[in-house]
Amino acid sequence: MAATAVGTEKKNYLTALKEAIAEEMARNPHMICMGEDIGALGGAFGVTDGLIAEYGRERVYDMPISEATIVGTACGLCLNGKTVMVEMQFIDFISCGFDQIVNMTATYHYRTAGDVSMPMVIRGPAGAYGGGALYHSQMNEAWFANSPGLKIVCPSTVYDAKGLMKAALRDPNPVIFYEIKDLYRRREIEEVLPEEDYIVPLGKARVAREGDAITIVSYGQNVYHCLKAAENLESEGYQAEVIDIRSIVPLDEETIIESLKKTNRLLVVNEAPMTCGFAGEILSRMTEKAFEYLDAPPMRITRMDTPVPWVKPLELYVLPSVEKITAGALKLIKY
Amino acid sequence: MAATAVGTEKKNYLTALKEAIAEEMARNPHMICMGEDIGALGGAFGVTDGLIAEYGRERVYDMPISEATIVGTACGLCLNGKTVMVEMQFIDFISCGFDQIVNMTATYHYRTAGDVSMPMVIRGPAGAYGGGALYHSQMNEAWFANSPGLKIVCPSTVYDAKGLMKAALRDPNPVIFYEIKDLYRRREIEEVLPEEDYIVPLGKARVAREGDAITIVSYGQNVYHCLKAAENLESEGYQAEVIDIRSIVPLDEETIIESLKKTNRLLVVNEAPMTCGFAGEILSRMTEKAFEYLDAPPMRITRMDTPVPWVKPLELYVLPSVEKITAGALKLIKY
Amino acid sequence: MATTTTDTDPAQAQGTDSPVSRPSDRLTHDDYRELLLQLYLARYFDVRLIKEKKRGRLRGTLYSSHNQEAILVGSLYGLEPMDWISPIHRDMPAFFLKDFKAGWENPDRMGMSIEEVCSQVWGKATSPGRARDNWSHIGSKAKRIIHSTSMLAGTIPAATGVTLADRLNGLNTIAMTFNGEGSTAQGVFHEAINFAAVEKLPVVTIIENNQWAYGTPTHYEYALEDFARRADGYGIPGFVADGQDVIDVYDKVMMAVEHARSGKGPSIVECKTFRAYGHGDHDDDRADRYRPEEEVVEGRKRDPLHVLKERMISMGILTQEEADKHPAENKGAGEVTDADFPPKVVEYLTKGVQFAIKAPLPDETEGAMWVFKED
Amino acid sequence: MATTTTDTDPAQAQGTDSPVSRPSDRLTHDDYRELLLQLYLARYFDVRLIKEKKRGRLRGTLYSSHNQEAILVGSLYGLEPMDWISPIHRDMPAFFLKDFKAGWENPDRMGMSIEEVCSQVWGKATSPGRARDNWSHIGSKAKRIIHSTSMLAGTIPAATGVTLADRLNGLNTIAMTFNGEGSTAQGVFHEAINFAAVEKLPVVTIIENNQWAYGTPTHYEYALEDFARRADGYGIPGFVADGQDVIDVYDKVMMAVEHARSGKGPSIVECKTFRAYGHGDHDDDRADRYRPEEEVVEGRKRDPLHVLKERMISMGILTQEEADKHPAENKGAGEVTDADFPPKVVEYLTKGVQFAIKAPLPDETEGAMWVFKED
Ligand SMILES: Cc1ncc(C[n+]2csc(CCOP(=O)(O)OP(=O)(O)O)c2C)c(N)n1
Ligand SMILES: Cc1ncc(C[n+]2csc(CCOP(=O)(O)OP(=O)(O)O)c2C)c(N)n1
Ligand SMILES: [Mg+2]
Ligand SMILES: [Mg+2]
Repeated sequence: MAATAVGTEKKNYLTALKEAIAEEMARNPHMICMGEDIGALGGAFGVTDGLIAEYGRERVYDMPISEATIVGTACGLCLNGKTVMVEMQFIDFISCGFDQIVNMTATYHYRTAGDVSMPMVIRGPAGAYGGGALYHSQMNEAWFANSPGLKIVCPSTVYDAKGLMKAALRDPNPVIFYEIKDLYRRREIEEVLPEEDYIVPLGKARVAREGDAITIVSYGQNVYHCLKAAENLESEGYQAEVIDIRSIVPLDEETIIESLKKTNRLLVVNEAPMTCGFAGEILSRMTEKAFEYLDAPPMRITRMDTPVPWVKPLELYVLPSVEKITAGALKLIKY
Repeated sequence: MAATAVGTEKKNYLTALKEAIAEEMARNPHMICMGEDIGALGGAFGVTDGLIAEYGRERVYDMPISEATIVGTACGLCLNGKTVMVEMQFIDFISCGFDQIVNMTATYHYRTAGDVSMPMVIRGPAGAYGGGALYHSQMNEAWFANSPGLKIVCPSTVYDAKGLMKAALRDPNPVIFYEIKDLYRRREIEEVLPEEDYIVPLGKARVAREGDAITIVSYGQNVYHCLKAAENLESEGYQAEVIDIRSIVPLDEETIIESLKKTNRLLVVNEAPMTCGFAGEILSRMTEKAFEYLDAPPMRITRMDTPVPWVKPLELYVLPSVEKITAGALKLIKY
Repeated sequence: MATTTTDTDPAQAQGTDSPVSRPSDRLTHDDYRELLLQLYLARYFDVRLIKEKKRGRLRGTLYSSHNQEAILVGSLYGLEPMDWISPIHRDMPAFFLKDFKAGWENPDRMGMSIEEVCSQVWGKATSPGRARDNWSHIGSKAKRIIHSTSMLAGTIPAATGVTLADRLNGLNTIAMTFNGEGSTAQGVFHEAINFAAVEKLPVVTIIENNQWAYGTPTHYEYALEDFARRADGYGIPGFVADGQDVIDVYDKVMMAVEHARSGKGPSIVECKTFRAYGHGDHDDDRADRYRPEEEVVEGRKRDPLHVLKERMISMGILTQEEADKHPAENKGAGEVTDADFPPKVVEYLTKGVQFAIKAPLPDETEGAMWVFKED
Repeated sequence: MATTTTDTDPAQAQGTDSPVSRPSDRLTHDDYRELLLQLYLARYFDVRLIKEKKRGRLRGTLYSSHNQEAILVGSLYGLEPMDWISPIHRDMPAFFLKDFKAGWENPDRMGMSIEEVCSQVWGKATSPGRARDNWSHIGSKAKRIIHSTSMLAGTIPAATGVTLADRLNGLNTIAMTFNGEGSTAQGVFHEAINFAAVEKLPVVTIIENNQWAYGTPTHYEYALEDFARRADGYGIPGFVADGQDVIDVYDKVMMAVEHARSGKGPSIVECKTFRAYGHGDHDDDRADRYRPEEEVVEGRKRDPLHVLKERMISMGILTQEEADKHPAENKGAGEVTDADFPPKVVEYLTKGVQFAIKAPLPDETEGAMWVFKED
């Protein structure tokens, strides 16, 4: 049943993820999937649709609502030679398995001086803008970025969704994979995917739009806000370069630095809370490493330091928007 | 039994914390203490020594080894009018109560539009340099700084330990309180404390040393490394200003900006992992807000992005040191 | 040390040798009529929301309590006004049914008004939480309703905390938490029940065992015949109730409540029931992927409205004619109409809905407010 | 569905009506002698480390296993080489006692060598984890020993995982986790046991119930007479063993092991014992704050070495004279000397200690290595 890309049909972000997981299951007989309701239901969003029919409970586990033990069991499986895909029904629930991730799994390779590796991908629907409120909207990648031993990924395109998922599932390290649920079925971003097997390597950014007036760095859904803002800027006569980092850990610093060499202006956009978020990390690294190229104070546009409120106007108020990005970029350009 | 400061006797950091808690217990009949082994034992380090004798199990609870439920029960107590001091036996174990902190407690005031406040202090021994290895050395404040609704504090002096603890216990918001266990009984920092009741307000930094050549910002045990580095710098003819922020959230930005106006150089030192740590947050805020005063790229010296290894040479290798700070500061000064 | 039972004999359940008497023996005919009305209210609330949702007037997910109403109604009925409750996603009616006995319109009763609940559902500024979080994540400090997060079982520790505070203040209250059987797999469930058992805290844990946790059947959730047996592992009583029978629920819950109120500590009441629809309304069309149709037909056979009416008829409290006057029972949300409900019920709910529809949205700037309390 | 017992009668424990037979009936006189030697080894390891620590040659905290050795020795004795174990802070001897039967010096045995264990204690590069984490946070993929973190009960999920992988690979192994009774209050204990019960995973949970969790007595930890009853709440067997009697431990653990090995799933074995010293060596002088002296005297009365010797004498395996030759039993770490132990035991340990002392420290730059695996 492993889906074979037809090569002409446009596919959505969800399908890309689904295909990546299904193809890796077919490719790697030691790969196991675990999560809540991922069997007969196929997961809350259908990402694991069809796997149980193909592989049965030998390799696909509907788990009790026990995030800590789902991760911990996956850790034991990895210790004993398996590769595990763990689905968090929403990435928000990762907080319930937090200790098993940051203390048990992330450090295993370190603690054992390389004896034990943890080929585990913990993935789940993430991100705001959809009215999911406090507990179905989080981007909590900063917790994990501050916990050494974890790779972190967040694709914004259909191509990257598939390629990064495959790379993550082949990586010998634990990877936290943020899927932007608002993009799962977004029509405008559908793409024709290559028929052949491909990966998008972790740690390589993508230049989503070229320009010379300002470098706007982002990932996930915010990339589209940045691209729209870039159109606004274009209508004012400025070409913004938009970089989608794709990988949070490891970060492709070179691509950003190269861009700053020509634009001399940095704006980072991120829907996670500001304080200790990854936007700040990019700012810090660039002020440390590209200070000489900066002609204006680098700026970040993030969620305010608030939870994500439920009701639309409130939600949008605290999040980055095309307007806020456009205004911020203009301020920087005119600095 | 509430200790009354004698006014001439020098006290250590541990005693300051102990007195603060005891005095607040006496002052606030609605204050409860919860934690593992905090009763007859008086806690792993003795911070709650004597409380059970004075107040009994009505107000001092030896809890089962259930960090999530300790925090969650405290949350229920706060919801119902109590003030709660929660002891984590080591701050590292906070990961086991993570969800109850970031999702339940931190957001309670927000979710209820101000109806419910959470006067809770979660405190515990923290920090590296003592051979505690991966799980008895953490500074994990960045997780909480990225989780809106929590205040975060970390005193480095005996005076501040007492004053900040009292302020935290009177604050209507949840506060994560990092006690530097390596300072608990350090003789060199003992101080005579005021006899009268005092607090050190949250959100006010302390200038630990004045200077004009560079601003070195830090907190916790690293403050002493910075002060030693400042002595090294002095011997080379440079006066470093050392700022101990004391409060991580909220951060006193003004004091840092004021300092940068005269020094034009920023070095932030922090023993937590680099990526998404609070050192980067300070860097970001200052490049955003004080870019014009910066004559050199701001720099941070942090733990490498590794866990804290056990054996001394390894541990020191990954952590900030006087040597690294001195060298970094000189590089900035000479930039 | 624990007295546990899976039996319906309360004397045995309580481990006494008093003659068989049930808490429900003390219910008057008026109580029965009130219980029936409350079942209608809970049902009508659910079908009304299903309709409003279908008409596109609501956002968020609706987790239907259809077919499970007897659990909420029977559990809440014996509580005292000052008792605490903690409902979760499938328990929306609990917010207004709490302390309903005190008078539907009584502004002082210790439950939410229907206007408040509807305001929350519609996301309006008149919601007690100003609609900052969604649907069932509502609560009230004053009315003693604990605000949940999405993280299942996450309020059980808070329930231990509020009762501990009351005990310290000299109040003999209990806290009742509602939980799906699937949620009990969370670590914090264990931690909190264990601590409540140690401290003999008056926490009554209601398990709404509707046989499914989203798409996962109970045999993948736990390995027990009767979930109530989990209580044995904590040394506390575990009761099993017929979740379709409001009187049996009342009986078992009241045993748990009396156990708690008399200082003996926590207990678990498993109410066996069946989820009528999909997990949430988004799942209605997908639930047949994992749930055989026969099971659904079987599981919906004993409508709690029907079960109570039968009881009342056999007890002579209701005539068949009266019972047939408002035949809401055994009808799906799509079939049932307002005419199937007592007018009082329809009116009450309609008032709430209309209030909510007209109520203002919160101002966008509220999004940045109340992160911290300024002192 | 579960067969549980607090009784020492194995026939009843297994719910069969076979004639009373115990797993230990199959032990030979050589087995008994080996068990006695292993008890000596565990005891000597502990007192030797206590002494080395007092002499200031060790860093970190020593959590003495004194008086609790019968649990480790009896539990490990019946395991197969390919079985997994997960020891925690108080179980240091377990690392080398695993598969000890295969020959103390056998390099292929599926346990750690004494050189490896001592290297870990001394923090040397020759430790299997190159001393990156401390003391009991050691392990070996090859030897099938799970590496723990400090977070109590945190390896039980991993134990479910390794057995699941083995099952998928067609290996009939079990995993045995060791836990203090206090650790069981952690949520993850519940989650993992519950999942193991659902999946019938061969996970044997040994509870070393030494009556204290640091400064907290059991009545503040849980509300059960016998902790083993916690198993009832999961529908799995719970056994109670006399933790001072290596043979009773062996019997109960082997019932659990056989239950697991035959595909019936997990179980819990509570071994009742008493912590001889402070929680850790830093606590030795403070433990009298919370622990009455009488309790300590009482709790240390039945030294496992003594209990086994008595058994062996009564069975004619040991003479009184032989028993008195190495009188390590009933002596505190401060009183006992090398002469109280069989020379073989002292030699074995001494070799390990000397190896460790001479071994090199890891290079400081290793601190930054192995955060990620480069592929
Ligand atoms: C910690 C956590 N994990 C996962 C979820 C997602 N989730 C929401 S409801 C649900 C199923 C709940 O089943 P059950 O407890 O039986 O309640 P029911 O919906 O059947 O009433 C799941 C998995 C969640 N809300 N919280
Ligand atoms: C999650 C967690 N919380 C707290 C601690 C601190 N701690 C270490 S050992 C211990 C007591 C353990 O008691 P028990 O499980 O009975 O084992 P024992 O020490 O008695 O063998 C505590 C509280 C910890 N290691 N992990
Ligand atoms: Mg359910
Ligand atoms: Mg113990």
